[in-house]
Amino acid sequence: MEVSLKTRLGPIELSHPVINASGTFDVLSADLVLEEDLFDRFPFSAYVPKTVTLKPRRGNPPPRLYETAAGLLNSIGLANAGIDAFIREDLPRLAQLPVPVIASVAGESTDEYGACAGLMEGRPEVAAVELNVSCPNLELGGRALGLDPERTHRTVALAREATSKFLIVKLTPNVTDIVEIASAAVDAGADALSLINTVHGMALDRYHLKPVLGHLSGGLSGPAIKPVALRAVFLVSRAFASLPIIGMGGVTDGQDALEFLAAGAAAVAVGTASFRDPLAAAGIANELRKLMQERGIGSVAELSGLAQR
Amino acid sequence: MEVSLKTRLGPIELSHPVINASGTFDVLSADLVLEEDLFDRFPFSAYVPKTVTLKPRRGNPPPRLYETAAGLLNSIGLANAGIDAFIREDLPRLAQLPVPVIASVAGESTDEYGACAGLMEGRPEVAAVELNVSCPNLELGGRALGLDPERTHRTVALAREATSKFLIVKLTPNVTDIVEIASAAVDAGADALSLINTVHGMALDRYHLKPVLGHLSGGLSGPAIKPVALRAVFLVSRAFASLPIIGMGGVTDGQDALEFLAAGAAAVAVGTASFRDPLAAAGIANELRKLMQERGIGSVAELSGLAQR
Amino acid sequence: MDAGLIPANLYECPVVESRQVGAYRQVSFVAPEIAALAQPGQFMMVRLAGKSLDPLLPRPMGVHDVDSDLVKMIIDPVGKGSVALAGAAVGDRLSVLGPLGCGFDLEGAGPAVLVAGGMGAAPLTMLARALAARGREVACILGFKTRSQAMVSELYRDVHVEVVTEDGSAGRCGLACDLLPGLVEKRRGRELPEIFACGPAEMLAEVARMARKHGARAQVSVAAHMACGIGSCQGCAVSRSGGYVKACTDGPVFDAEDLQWR
Amino acid sequence: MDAGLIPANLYECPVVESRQVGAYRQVSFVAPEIAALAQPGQFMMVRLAGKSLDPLLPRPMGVHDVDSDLVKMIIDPVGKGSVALAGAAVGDRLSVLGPLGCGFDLEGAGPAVLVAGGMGAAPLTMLARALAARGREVACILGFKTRSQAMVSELYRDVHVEVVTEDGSAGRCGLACDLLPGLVEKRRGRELPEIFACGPAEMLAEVARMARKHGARAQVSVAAHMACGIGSCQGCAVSRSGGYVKACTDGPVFDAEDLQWR
Ligand SMILES: Cc1cc2nc3c(=O)[nH]c(=O)nc-3n(C[C@H](O)[C@H](O)[C@H](O)COP(=O)(O)OP(=O)(O)OC[C@H]3O[C@@H](n4cnc5c(N)ncnc54)[C@H](O)[C@@H]3O)c2cc1C
Ligand SMILES: Cc1cc2nc3c(=O)[nH]c(=O)nc-3n(C[C@H](O)[C@H](O)[C@H](O)COP(=O)(O)OP(=O)(O)OC[C@H]3O[C@@H](n4cnc5c(N)ncnc54)[C@H](O)[C@@H]3O)c2cc1C
Ligand SMILES: Cc1cc2nc3c(=O)[nH]c(=O)nc-3n(C[C@H](O)[C@H](O)[C@H](O)COP(=O)(O)O)c2cc1C
Ligand SMILES: Cc1cc2nc3c(=O)[nH]c(=O)nc-3n(C[C@H](O)[C@H](O)[C@H](O)COP(=O)(O)O)c2cc1C
Ligand code: FES
Ligand code: FES
Repeated sequence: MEVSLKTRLGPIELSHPVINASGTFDVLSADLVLEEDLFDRFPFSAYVPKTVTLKPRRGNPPPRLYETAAGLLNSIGLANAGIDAFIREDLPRLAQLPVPVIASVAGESTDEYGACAGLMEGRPEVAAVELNVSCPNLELGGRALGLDPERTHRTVALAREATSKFLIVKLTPNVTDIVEIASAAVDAGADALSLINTVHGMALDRYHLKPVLGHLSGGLSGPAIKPVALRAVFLVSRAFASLPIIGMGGVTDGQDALEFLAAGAAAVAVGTASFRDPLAAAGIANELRKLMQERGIGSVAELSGLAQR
Repeated sequence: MEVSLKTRLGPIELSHPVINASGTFDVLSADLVLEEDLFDRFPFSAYVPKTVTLKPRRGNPPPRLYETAAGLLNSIGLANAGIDAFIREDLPRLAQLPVPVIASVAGESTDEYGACAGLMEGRPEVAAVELNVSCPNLELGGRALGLDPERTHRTVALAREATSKFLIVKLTPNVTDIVEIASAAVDAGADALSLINTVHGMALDRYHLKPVLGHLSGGLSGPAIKPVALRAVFLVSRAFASLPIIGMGGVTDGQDALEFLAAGAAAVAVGTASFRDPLAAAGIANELRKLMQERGIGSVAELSGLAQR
Repeated sequence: MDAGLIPANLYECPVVESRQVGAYRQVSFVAPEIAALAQPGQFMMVRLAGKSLDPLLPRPMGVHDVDSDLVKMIIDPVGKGSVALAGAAVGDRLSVLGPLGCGFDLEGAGPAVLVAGGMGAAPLTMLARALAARGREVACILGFKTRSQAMVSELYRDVHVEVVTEDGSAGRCGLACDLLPGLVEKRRGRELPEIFACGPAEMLAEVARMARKHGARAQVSVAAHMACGIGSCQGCAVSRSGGYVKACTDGPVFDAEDLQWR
Repeated sequence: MDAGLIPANLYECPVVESRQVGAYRQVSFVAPEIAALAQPGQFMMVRLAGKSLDPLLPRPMGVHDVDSDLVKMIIDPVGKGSVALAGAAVGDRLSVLGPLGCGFDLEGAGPAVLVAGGMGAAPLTMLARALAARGREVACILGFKTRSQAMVSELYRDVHVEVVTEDGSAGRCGLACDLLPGLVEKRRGRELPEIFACGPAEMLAEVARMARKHGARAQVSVAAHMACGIGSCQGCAVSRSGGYVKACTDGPVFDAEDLQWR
């Protein structure tokens, strides 16, 4: 049986549904290290660079990583060289990729989100903008903007004004009601949602019994959070039937991708699994095709939202 | 080195810090099945029966369980025979246990919480009452009362009026700010907190790609959620230094118990791990003693909150 | 707290044999106490011993057979837990709690018809032998999807079995239940047979329907997702009129007429 | 998307030997490409091949030695990842990405002093040999907590090593750095030795301090928690004045004077 893996995020056509999760695959670095011409053979159907902010950020003090049961805690703290360096140094090289580039931006204030989105406006290399409103340690008191429906609305509205690009908003699961936050983002003009960013968590050093991360607490990713992510995708996609959703959180094999799509996603993103195997995404897309074949599902459109029907 | 495992929850003295998590160990059933006289040799230092409600509840349709990566999703739905049956049939037998009994109660409305707590008042067999304000599928729209600070306050205040017993309130992690909810519970008169109940999650049947649980979504427990639980214990114990906390969420071995105590708990509860080995708690307490010995920590008081200092 | 508190019926058991039986895996391990006690239809909670959290929980596995000190189970590797157990190699150790649950009631007198679907054939071997030992006439119908599954029927050594496959690749073509009316009809006017069944939910529902129609008693072993196996978690709910019962302690074998069938 | 897209430097490698060396475990596996390319101080990202999610991620492991097609690593089983790797049995397969990172710069000329603490001794064996092969005078100081760790010094076959233990149970009693000033002082007026170090953070800080004091160059291999090993995650941050660098791609070997020491 012929299976088409093609999918779309609004106007953006993707050759298959597997993209990367922001902050987990640095193609410019990986291309130097992996003995594989990544620009020729790219495993993801779109590329999302690490989130950039208006000003450069050093990021949080180490240790920044700790493995937990089937999960990974991180507290990178949006370390990045700033949006100017991104535009000047990275974008020209990323434009050579054979897939669309989705720029991920964040601000240390609501205004900065608008400014960052605006700076992407004139860039033909950028196919879409992803607003990361879900990273902790930004703004006052270290609370992500995306924890609050009003602030989410304000932030997304500002970015919406600043850009005509396809606008994706990436939400945090660390809220009482993710559908309420999703609703605020959609009301304010989001074209699509990415679900989910990491889950708040903490680990102690087994010897010293102090928080192991330099930043004390961090974000949990990987298979451990897959049930949380699947639920978010399912609930939000049920509430906003025609909204494109990029599902992520623990996608590790083709079966996971299949399930996220069935829950209502139009595409899935692979994060932590790329640390097990940097090109895991290629295998995931292949397995997905096989599983769709076995089940007689001919297209992503047919699959997407199956769990809802 | 001599290590004392003794700890206390307010006026209740415990011979060691390992109790069971409500709904995960049914001593009356286990005593029949396990070839071990549980009433003589009881692995937990206190016994928390499954949550009971004013009226009997059938619980949710099966399937009610699904294993995820290092976690377990359940949607039991507070199946129980009702508080009258509990008082009449179970309590007299539980009174024979060699440890204090902590009755876990929930209501389908705020008032019912008060009523349930009141029904425990005259019972000398009951050492403390745990208010489970964190189970989904109760009250209007299936939202747990404990998702909202005002409703938490109202519920706890009603129960506080109804009983002079040591009052423990069990919180859900599925909120934007658990310290805010904890604060509401403490303000309303909680003597102690249990942290955490399960994390919202969902799984799809791998073949049919429909939600696998009869109730669609459920609660995630086990090692997968340990980072979420540790963070909750750490944050709440930092905010309320002298408040006794029962820490739970993925406690599987002595090291886990050590970490929860260091994060600020006065006792830990074992849930999902009892499904790997029904008397796992005994091993956990032994391992805890050994680890404290190795580190030269003489008492639980010395250990509790170490991560904060 | 007590130093070495482990339930007397929780054992760490070395695997001594693992072999493929068509589509299934037969794993044998040393468990003298379970071998001595296990009754047809009882089960065990089994996982690989050790600290690995993947898989996290034990899985319920029927006792397929016992042979002096050995206990045998037959595994259909369909998901994470069963694949892990099927991969247990000789020398690996299993953590086994059991025997658990209520097995089949053997007290009846007349002829017995055993109906199994797929993996359901595993736990019925012991039953067939136990019924025959009590002098009861035993007929077995084993239904499978295909030939590779049907190879498990070879394990019914001394018992005559009728094999049915959905694709006709072994035995007759069809479903196990297709043969049931014939066997019951055959005895019209004589003593009604008692039916014993284990298999997928749809098959059990059909067995229950047929038994009711003919006025025969049917004992069915139901499958349920289980976490604890000892009545602690309430996870293994099975519908009975008016509420749920627990498959692990009230079952897994039930009188078909006591359950609620859709 | 491409059918068989796997990085050319990701290998599945069968384990051919696993043996205890005192407190540590030495594991050897077949990886001809890594054996051919690995430079002293480089590392690999290693996990047990397969789908198990416990542990979830590979761990960075230094290349201890190569022997024709074989690569050897020495593992200190301290936590989940290292215990799992130390448990790899002959025949098990490892997923190995490497060689990775910037190893030691061997281009210097004068004498070399190698200082290792604990597990830090593992990656320096190759370095000692490589420096000697370049005709440089090599002195090694290996510091350990205790005798069982110190047994790893036997793996420095052709190289003379000075062993120090904290409890005096093998070699001299003390810390590795205690011997460093003597070795540097000894050469007062002659060519200053270049220092190469690998070990715990406190030891490296002390090495950096001494090198600065004596005006000697020190190359240090730093430890950091790593998820990707290829510069993707920013998890392996190491403090340098003005910001952080990545241990995995900018290191793990750094000039001590380029880093920020507390
Ligand atoms: C009393 C009792 C006795 C049992 N005895 C045996 C036995 O002797 N041998 C044996 O192999 N199993 C037996 N089982 C079933 C076994 O316990 C597991 O449930 C089964 O192996 C699946 O678990 P898993 O971990 O492999 O799959 P999981 O990863 O837990 O996934 C199981 C889930 O996948 C789905 N699924 C899996 N396979 C299929 C399928 N073929 N068709 C449709 N959906 C499917 C189901 O929805 C199920 O929820 C018994 C169960 C019970 C309750
Ligand atoms: C470039 C590089 C090369 C390396 N080479 C080797 C090598 O050749 N051999 C080797 O064994 N390891 C090596 N390591 C370390 C290794 O990668 C792991 O970090 C180490 O094995 C611990 O991981 P784990 O999974 O066992 O422990 P985890 O479960 O990840 O726990 C590790 C955590 O436990 C704490 N911890 C563990 N042990 C101790 C201890 N003894 N004292 C204090 N705290 C402790 C630490 O806080 C650490 O965060 C190297 C690391 C790097 C960066
Ligand atoms: C090391 C690390 C760094 C991350 N950095 C970012 C980031 O910069 N921006 C962002 O939106 N999400 C970031 N994330 C979150 C991921 O994009 C993703 O939402 C999350 O990890 C869940 O997916 P996974 O389970 O597949 O990893 C990061 C995650 C990890 C593990
Ligand atoms: C099967 C099951 C049933 C549960 N029932 C209850 C309950 O009745 N009342 C309650 O307060 N918590 C209940 N819980 C939550 C546990 O008490 C505990 O808070 C949670 O499982 C986290 O601990 P664990 O990771 O050790 O399991 C239940 C959990 C499980 C897995
Ligand atoms: S499996 Fe836990 S009650 Fe039956
Ligand atoms: S380990 Fe990921 S960037 Fe260094």
